[in-house]
Amino acid sequence: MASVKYIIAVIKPFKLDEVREALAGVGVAGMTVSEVKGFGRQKGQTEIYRGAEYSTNMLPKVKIEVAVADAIAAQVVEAISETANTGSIGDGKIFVFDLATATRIRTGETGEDAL
Amino acid sequence: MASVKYIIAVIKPFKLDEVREALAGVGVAGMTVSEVKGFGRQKGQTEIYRGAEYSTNMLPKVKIEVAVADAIAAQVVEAISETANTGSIGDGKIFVFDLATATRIRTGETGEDAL
Amino acid sequence: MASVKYIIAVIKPFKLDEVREALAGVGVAGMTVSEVKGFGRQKGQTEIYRGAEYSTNMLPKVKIEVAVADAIAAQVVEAISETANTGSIGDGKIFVFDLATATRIRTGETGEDAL
Amino acid sequence: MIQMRETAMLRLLARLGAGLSVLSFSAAAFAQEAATKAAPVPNPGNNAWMMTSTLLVLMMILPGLALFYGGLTRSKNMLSTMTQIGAVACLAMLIWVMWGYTMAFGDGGNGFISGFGKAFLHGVTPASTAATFTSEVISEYVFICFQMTFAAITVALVLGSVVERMKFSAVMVFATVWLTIVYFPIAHMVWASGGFLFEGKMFGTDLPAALDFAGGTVVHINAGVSALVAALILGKRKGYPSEPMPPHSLTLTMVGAGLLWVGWFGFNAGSALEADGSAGLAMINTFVATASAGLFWMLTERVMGHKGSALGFASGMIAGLVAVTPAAGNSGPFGAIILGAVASVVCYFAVSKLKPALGYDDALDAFGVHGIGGMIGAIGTGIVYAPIFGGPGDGSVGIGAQVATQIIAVVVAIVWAAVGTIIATYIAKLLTGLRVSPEVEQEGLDIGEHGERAYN
Amino acid sequence: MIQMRETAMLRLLARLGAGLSVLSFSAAAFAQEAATKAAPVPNPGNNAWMMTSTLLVLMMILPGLALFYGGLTRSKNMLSTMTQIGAVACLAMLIWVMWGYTMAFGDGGNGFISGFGKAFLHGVTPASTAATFTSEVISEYVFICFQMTFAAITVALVLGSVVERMKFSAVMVFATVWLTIVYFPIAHMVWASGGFLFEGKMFGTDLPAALDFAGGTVVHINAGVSALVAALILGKRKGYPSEPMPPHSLTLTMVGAGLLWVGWFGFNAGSALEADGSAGLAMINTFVATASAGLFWMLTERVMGHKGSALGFASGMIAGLVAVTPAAGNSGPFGAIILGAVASVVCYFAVSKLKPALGYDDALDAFGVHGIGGMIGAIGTGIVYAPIFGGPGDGSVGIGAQVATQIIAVVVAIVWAAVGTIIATYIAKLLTGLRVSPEVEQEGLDIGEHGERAYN
Amino acid sequence: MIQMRETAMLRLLARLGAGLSVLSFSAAAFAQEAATKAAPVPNPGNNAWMMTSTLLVLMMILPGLALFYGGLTRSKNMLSTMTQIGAVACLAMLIWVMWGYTMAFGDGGNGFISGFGKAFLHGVTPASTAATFTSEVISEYVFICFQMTFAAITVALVLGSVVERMKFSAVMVFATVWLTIVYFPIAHMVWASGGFLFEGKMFGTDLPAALDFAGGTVVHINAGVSALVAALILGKRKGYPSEPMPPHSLTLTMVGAGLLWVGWFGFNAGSALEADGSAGLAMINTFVATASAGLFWMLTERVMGHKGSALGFASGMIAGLVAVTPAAGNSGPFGAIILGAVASVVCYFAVSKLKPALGYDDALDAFGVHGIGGMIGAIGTGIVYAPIFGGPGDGSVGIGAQVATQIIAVVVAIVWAAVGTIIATYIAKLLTGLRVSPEVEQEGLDIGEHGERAYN
Ligand SMILES: Nc1ncnc2c1ncn2[C@@H]1O[C@H](COP(=O)(O)OP(=O)(O)O)[C@@H](O)[C@H]1O
Ligand SMILES: Nc1ncnc2c1ncn2[C@@H]1O[C@H](COP(=O)(O)OP(=O)(O)O)[C@@H](O)[C@H]1O
Ligand SMILES: Nc1ncnc2c1ncn2[C@@H]1O[C@H](COP(=O)(O)OP(=O)(O)O)[C@@H](O)[C@H]1O
Repeated sequence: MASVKYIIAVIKPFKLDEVREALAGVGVAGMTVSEVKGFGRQKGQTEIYRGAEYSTNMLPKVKIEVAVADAIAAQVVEAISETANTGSIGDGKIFVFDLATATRIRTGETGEDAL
Repeated sequence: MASVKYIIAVIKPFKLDEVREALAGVGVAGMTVSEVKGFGRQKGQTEIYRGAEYSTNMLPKVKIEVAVADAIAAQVVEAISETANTGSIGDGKIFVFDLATATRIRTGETGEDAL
Repeated sequence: MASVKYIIAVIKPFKLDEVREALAGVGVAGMTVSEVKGFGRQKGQTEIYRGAEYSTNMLPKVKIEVAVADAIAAQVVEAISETANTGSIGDGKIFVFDLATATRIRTGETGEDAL
Repeated sequence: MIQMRETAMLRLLARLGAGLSVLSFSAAAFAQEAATKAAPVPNPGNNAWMMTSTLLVLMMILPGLALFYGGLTRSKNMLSTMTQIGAVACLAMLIWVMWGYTMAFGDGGNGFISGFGKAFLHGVTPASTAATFTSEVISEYVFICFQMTFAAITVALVLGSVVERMKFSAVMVFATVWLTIVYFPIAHMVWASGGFLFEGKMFGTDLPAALDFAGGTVVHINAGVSALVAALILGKRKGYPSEPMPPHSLTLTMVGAGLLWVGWFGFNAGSALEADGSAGLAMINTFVATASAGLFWMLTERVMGHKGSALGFASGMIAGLVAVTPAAGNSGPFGAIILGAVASVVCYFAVSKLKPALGYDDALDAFGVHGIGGMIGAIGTGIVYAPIFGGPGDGSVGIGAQVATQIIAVVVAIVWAAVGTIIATYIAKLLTGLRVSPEVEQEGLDIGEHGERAYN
Repeated sequence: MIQMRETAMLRLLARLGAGLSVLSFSAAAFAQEAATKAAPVPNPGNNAWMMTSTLLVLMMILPGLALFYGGLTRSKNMLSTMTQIGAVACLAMLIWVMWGYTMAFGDGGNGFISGFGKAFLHGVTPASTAATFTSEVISEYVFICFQMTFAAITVALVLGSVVERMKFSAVMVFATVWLTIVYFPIAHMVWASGGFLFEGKMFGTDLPAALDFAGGTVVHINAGVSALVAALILGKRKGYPSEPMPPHSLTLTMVGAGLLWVGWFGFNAGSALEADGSAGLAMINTFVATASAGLFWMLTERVMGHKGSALGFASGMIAGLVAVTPAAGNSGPFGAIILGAVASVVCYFAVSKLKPALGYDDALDAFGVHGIGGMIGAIGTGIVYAPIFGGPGDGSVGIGAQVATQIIAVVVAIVWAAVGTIIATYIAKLLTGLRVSPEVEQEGLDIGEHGERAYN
Repeated sequence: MIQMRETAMLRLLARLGAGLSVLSFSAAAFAQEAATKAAPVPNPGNNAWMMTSTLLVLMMILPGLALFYGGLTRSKNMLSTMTQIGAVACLAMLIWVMWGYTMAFGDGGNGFISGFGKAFLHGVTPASTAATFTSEVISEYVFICFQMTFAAITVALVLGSVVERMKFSAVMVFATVWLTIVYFPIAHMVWASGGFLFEGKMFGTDLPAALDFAGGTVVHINAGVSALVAALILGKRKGYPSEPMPPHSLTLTMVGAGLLWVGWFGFNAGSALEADGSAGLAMINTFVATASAGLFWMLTERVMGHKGSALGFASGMIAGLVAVTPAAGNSGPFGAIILGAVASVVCYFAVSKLKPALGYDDALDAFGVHGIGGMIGAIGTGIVYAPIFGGPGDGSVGIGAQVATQIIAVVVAIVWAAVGTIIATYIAKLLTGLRVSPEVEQEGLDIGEHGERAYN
């Protein structure tokens, strides 16, 4: 079976739709998304409640997880970088993993066919 | 130390309890669960608010993360596939990773003993 | 490019701030955090609603994801184990993965420079 | 002279603790009077209080009950629960002005309904008035509105047992039939002059009239029993009881409980039909019975080895409110405190022991709290009413006789409600299928039936 | 003698269905009377009802409208929406006691404002009274409060179209100008004696006075049209309409809708200024028109091939409430039911078809529901008022003539509101920049403008 | 003749601005009258308004205060906060009818309590009445209910400083003792005839009586100071102030603030005990003082270089409501506006500067807002009452003298509340341990003390 890569990308929430379209563009059938809090160089807004000041560096981000065929992994990373890029701090990261196996629960298909 | 696999499964929310029992059945001590939104072949319900129609393909899913000994990894995947399978589109995926190391914070144990 | 490790740690929620400081201490620039539910040896409180008793073993946990340079991976695991450790059941786990590539969306930098 | 006779009789009825106005009667009286003197004018103070009371009851429905019930459901069914409650209430209001009011409080009729002379509010004008329990009157439109809200909330209460699985369309059909064959007749029997239980002397006995100040029987026993029967016909929710179904927001349930308490004074103190001392008595009873019941539920939880819970507190409050409803103007404050405590303890066991034991799925405990609490209240009223228990009764009626009457009223209500509900539910089933598909139940009725999510 | 003449005239005005008190007039009358007899004393019942009504309207604003509107916004703008509503309401109250009340209901003045004789409530004491539509009076302070809440909610309603992007500071400036040049004059024109539309005979015709029982024109058409104009000047929200912007909590919207309904009785039944039969009529109409409208919106959704929705139900309720506002005391219950149904169906198309077609971003449909619904109500009132439709009119005025008047009132309100809003909005733009930065809009106004998050 | 003397004296008391009824006195009067004439009958309008006011205050507690406070806590303590508030309120109601009412407003007694003659409401019937400030009366049951809600909300307010760490059982013990030794005596001193501060001439001076229209001293200073003392004894929340503890739902806090505002009119306008012009004055003051205070807090935030916040707006509203409470019927509208603004600014600094500086953990700022705001209001009332500031005073009492009295009342309240709270808190500590375990505090009191979660 052809091997598969697993890509985790952390992006700015409002970029999600764009990224999804971009991925569809490079033929990615599906993905899994979750809301996360991100901590990094980007500084958050300060909140004040009755004088108690919280300048959290934890910012709302969206985490995308997508498994893709080796063949298109590079393209996918490319596509995400381009669409999620605003040029300002906090755009996020893309991490790529090697996947041992991928399985589609419904059919039991594995590898690329599972995606 | 014997090596360990890390399994990520995305399933339909209402299947969680069944899957958990199945895993307990094959001797999995614990797991980590999170609510995610899934995007794939399965189409979501359309929502309409005062005529504004949103047919989101983002569906509520549950993500299970479980680290298991190599030895039983196959069984675990098997168990999940069987119990999470409804035969209808959207049942989800199972992804298996090789793990470099696993550590139990409380004891510092590593590898299988950490699970 | 120097290779990178990806660390997933599941800890008790109230330990998050401490852990974050500890990581900053070993020079970790950023991380991604999400709220998860954990299932394991630790038993949850029972809830009762009008006589219906639910003793969920699903406990609120926090999942930290952090990519770090190979060089400091061990230190990071160390730092997390120490700060997140309360000695009581449920302290959580640390999982370490090898990363194929890491990319900073804003700059396109890869590897260590992406972190 | 005529006026005097009327007043005297009204006083009598009042003393009998009769729940509500004797509109048809007074309307008749007007006729006679017309010749002799000008129609009486409502005191603005009484009209003001009755309008306020009417709005308090509306607030009990939306947002009150919608929040109390909605918070107890799973978030995927929140909007369905709120919308079903709101929509049946609206439907009830429309039906009320068409054929409900005349069936319950129209002129003429028999012991079970009062005819159709006032269908579509025939003959009612801003100048029309309804008699109270003294020689005072209030605007008939106000009385109609006040009673309208009672019909609306009662049918909404029934839904507590069937939410999370009953079709919206089925709810609408059910409500239409149920109001017509169950609610209007029972309201007439208990509250309208000529009513079977209002007049007393049931079945040729010389038992006194039933005491139901604000609707323990008409509203709560009626709704509770109907809820149980409907739930039995409808069947359990998928996954009940194995799968956990914790309330999605006890915060909202607590808010709802608070609003229900506030609104309930419209129910209870409003049922005096005047802003007088009797309303004041009903008010203080509605305070202390509820306070006592809320605390006693938590206490019972402690005694049973659990933690005192927020939901327990809220449930107790409602149980106390239900129990004090028939007793509001028919008890002293300390009788009310006892009544609330007893109802609270009994309802605790009903919902947390009896229900699991029998295994029916009364989703939000409409029967366990309103049905059971209503029965405790109805029968208890026969006791606390007595002067020796600090009640306002004059002792002319023995406790035994009064309790006998109360029991008869309870039984009549149970039987009538059960039979009527069976009919209404099966008609709904025939026309709509009654229950949503398993997929919809799985996904939630919000998205499945209404195409929306409560939270985004 | 004087008294009689006054009463007679007041009755006349009342019959003309004139919306509200004729304070200046009666104040004048007092002067005359002073010599001859002691000032009249308010009946506590009427004062009580008017105070209750005043509070009901306050409840409509905060929490009512804040929840209804807030639930429809995205969570990142929840606090901004609630705070803008609360703050403009507060501002309106302060302005009202300074120069608003005197401009709308002071003594003297012309057809468009009534002068500044009562600026800073000059001369008002706890003993001062305001006339009602009969020979009764209520405390002037109570009347001032009652009217104050109308001004406050009207300006808050306007915000419905501009939330999620308009600066807080801009809102405050806008409100100050808008109340002064739009609301106070229109309120005077329609409701105060001497008012252009209140007196009838507009433009030298001999048309009757405009019927606006509780503010269909003054409040809803006015707010709705202003909202549309302001939204057009302000521009669309970033991402509208491509990006999905589902309501963040329909639960809260439903709660808000419920509170709006309850509070609206203060609006409608309170506008009778007394706890009398006319208030009773306004009350029953406010029940049935709303019930009918709520159900008809869901029905329309079904007919259009969609699911009946919770938001549809809530939207219908509001549409019905808006439409019945001018008709509250000017219609029979069944006229009100029809009116509610018609308004509901028309508003459905306005928000779900017209708005997308024209492409403006009336974020929460302030125009689609209040503007359109208000027009249906204003014109429809001219019809349902007629006795042949069960209305309280005495038939002395032809339907045609009355409808003509209503249309004139609508047109005048539209033009006046549009022009005034353009002025107010551009002044706000000049002083504050009007709109938040794209970053703030992106991040949400809660954090960007208030430094807080609604949920943590 | 007797009647005349009574009325005259009552007028006098009223003019002195004395906060509340002189029940015992009038009760005494009845005795005398009994012989000569029939007992007076309440005007339904006044009864209606007082019942409405009573419910408004209940709404302030549940859901009002429960939401305002609950929204400010962390979600893990939401139910605990709401339940503690609800349960102490219920407890207070039961205690009130047992020994509270008689201690505060019974007949006889001395300057500090009025004896136990009315323990368990001995002798009260639906026909009993309580005198107002004129020759009118209201039903005694209604007066009892009205005052009952004051006791209930005051003890609930105290909890604002101790939530998120105090045991439920400790709260119940504390409330029982605190009401008995702190609230009832202070209420008697300030509001009941014979009361130490109600009669004036404290310490042999010939100072006037204290002005406290609706409870600035009895409710707010009392609750605020007690809250501070209790918080100091209890200690800080784990992690305070290092760990961030943002409000879990400012949405709910805003809703609570809105309901508190609406309900507060029951407090303030209700304290007129009649639906008269004085109630109207109290009403308008409660509108404008609050409006002014809400906006001024935001303004202060701006001036201090921050963003105007939603929580600031809500906090300002409450500060204004607190400050206008003693002044409601004792000030002109513009005096009230000033008072609200001043209180708002001072409270801003109290909560955002003073508290951090001193480092105590008054979790929800019960002291910072109610304590400080109450003092500003109490002393300020002595000023705005004067006719030269547009107040209703007749100028017979010098500002200096009145302010002196106000200060004495404040000091007495502070000392009494502090001492009583120390006693009550230590008794609670003795019997229950006072504070939850660190684990429970960590996990949250909802699950730890009540076995539930607010949100699932
Ligand atoms: N070392 C890391 N491991 C995992 N996630 C990270 C790491 N560093 C940053 N992130 C994620 O990427 C987001 C953006 O990073 P940040 O340093 O703020 O800006 P940039 O991506 O432009 O460098 C953070 O909010 C966090 O979610
Ligand atoms: N390429 C992918 N990478 C990561 N997750 C995916 C991917 N494709 C699908 N998923 C997840 O699996 C879920 C089910 O996939 P879907 O295509 O809808 O049905 P099926 O699993 O039957 O093929 C999706 O909702 C998504 O959460
Ligand atoms: N096999 C596993 N795979 C993934 N996560 C796990 C696994 N076992 C436990 N966890 C996570 O670690 C948390 C703590 O584990 P638990 O067994 O309760 O205590 P301890 O970490 O002390 O052994 C769990 O709540 C769960 O989130």
